[in-house]
Amino acid sequence: MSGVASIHLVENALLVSIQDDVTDTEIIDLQDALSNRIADENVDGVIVDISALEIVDTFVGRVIAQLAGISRLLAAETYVVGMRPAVAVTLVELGMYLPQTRTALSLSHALAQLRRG
Amino acid sequence: MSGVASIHLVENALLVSIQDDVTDTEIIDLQDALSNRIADENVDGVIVDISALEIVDTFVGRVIAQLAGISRLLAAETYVVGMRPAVAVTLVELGMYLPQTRTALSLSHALAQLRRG
Amino acid sequence: MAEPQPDFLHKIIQRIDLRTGKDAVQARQVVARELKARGVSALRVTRFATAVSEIARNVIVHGGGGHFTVGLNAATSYLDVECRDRGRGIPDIEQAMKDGFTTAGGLGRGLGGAKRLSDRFEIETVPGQGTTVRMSAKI
Amino acid sequence: MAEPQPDFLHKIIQRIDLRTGKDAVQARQVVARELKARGVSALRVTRFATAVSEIARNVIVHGGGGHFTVGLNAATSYLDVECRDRGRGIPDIEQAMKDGFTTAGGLGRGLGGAKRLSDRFEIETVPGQGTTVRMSAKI
Ligand SMILES: Nc1ncnc2c1ncn2[C@@H]1O[C@H](COP(=O)(O)OP(=O)(O)O)[C@@H](O)[C@H]1O
Ligand SMILES: Nc1ncnc2c1ncn2[C@@H]1O[C@H](COP(=O)(O)OP(=O)(O)O)[C@@H](O)[C@H]1O
Repeated sequence: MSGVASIHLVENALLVSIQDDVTDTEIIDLQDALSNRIADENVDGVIVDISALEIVDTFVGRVIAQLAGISRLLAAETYVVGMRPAVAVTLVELGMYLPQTRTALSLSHALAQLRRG
Repeated sequence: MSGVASIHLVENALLVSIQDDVTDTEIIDLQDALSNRIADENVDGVIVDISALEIVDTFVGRVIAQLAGISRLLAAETYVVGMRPAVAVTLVELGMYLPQTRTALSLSHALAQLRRG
Repeated sequence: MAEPQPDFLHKIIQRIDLRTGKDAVQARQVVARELKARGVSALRVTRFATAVSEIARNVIVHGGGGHFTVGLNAATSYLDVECRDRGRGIPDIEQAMKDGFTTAGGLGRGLGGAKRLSDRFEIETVPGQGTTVRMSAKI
Repeated sequence: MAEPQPDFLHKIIQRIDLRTGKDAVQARQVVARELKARGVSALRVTRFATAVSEIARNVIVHGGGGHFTVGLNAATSYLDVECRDRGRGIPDIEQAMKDGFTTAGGLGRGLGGAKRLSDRFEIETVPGQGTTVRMSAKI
């Protein structure tokens, strides 16, 4: 998973930063690591930072949806932060509305929303 | 985008007025402009004013749904205001319920709801 | 499908070439104007103008452009609209009429919706040769 | 489907073998770089780079690997991309283009989405022999 995605504990949430060149095999490692840490560290939220992503195609969109699905099953809320405007427009054109996720402008917005509960 | 849609900042929201003769090519420019302004101006809401629209067919309905989808991915809530009663009836007949949007009777109602958060 | 309506487009009001989105807007605006001028209610005007907009857009998007004609059906007091193209036609009409069927990433609610929003609706299509929709609103 | 574009890939900029996910990433990064260098807006760059990513991933996932070529269409100011494989091909193109159709547990939004996100898009496929997608963005 080296360099592809890092997972950090921030307040009561896990911050996952996805790198621009994430691949299929690395995603499986990431899902594995994330699910274990949600369970171990008993967090309320997962914040997926995609500010490094120049594009989100249906493959990466599906990865984000799956991370959100895993988090929800483990009782954590998922926020996506750092989405570029052009990425949002393109995702919608692809028909991917990411209904399982909540979005926030930045990490601090997401943390504030998590604190409010 | 000249004359097709104007975007104005009103309190903490962007007001988008859609003109009756909007076309496909103009829509991409509108999506582009709106997505950038949501991100730049850090607004909580997008208010889509459709009072100029005599009809909403499935093309324009899809445009509204996509604007709402983009806004949500960029962490803003979408309100549709100014929908004519006959348009509402016709949309339902077309099977378009616009689930991604909230509707408000007027701009001031939408702003009040946004203030409440 | 095509029950011939003898008095269809008995008296022609206007023709418009359908090439761009703006033409489709003009077509449905003419229809709305003619219905309003005859005292048709706002809801009925909106319903039929929406139906015409769907079909006119299909001519442009799927049919490669075509022609719109609006006129009166004197005998039966209908406003008649014909939209005609020489595009690729629709191989399976029943499938295409179904809500949700689209070959172009659209919503696929246009054809079925237009039929529900019209008082009369018929479609004639020959694969490879084109599509003609005839639709009417009571006045 | 395949309207031959005479000036397609008139001047070749770069070729990349598509074997792993990293190659697909490199391909779309090259496309983004070339479009940006020509002053194309962030939204248009993102749209086309996303389309290229979808198609390049399909070559790898469904086509068993293949080749990517990017170049200029001097006559018409398009940036052209070709993705080609010698895989199993696509038996029913119309079905495969539909949003939601997948044979591999994917989302099935790649082909239709890539077409919508490109200014030009054509696909040529022979079952058992392979698939070639040619796509372009206005510059
Ligand atoms: N004039 C036409 N010529 C060729 N095909 C057409 C025409 N009108 C409709 N179609 C076909 O019927 C399908 C369904 O049309 P419609 O219900 O209006 O949905 P949409 O336009 O959103 O795809 C279209 O995707 C297209 O394949
Ligand atoms: N290069 C290719 N070679 C063979 N089959 C392909 C190729 N590209 C796409 N396909 C087929 O078309 C289907 C739809 O592709 P797409 O819309 O990109 O969705 P996904 O890749 O998510 O399945 C694939 O599931 C596959 O069956």
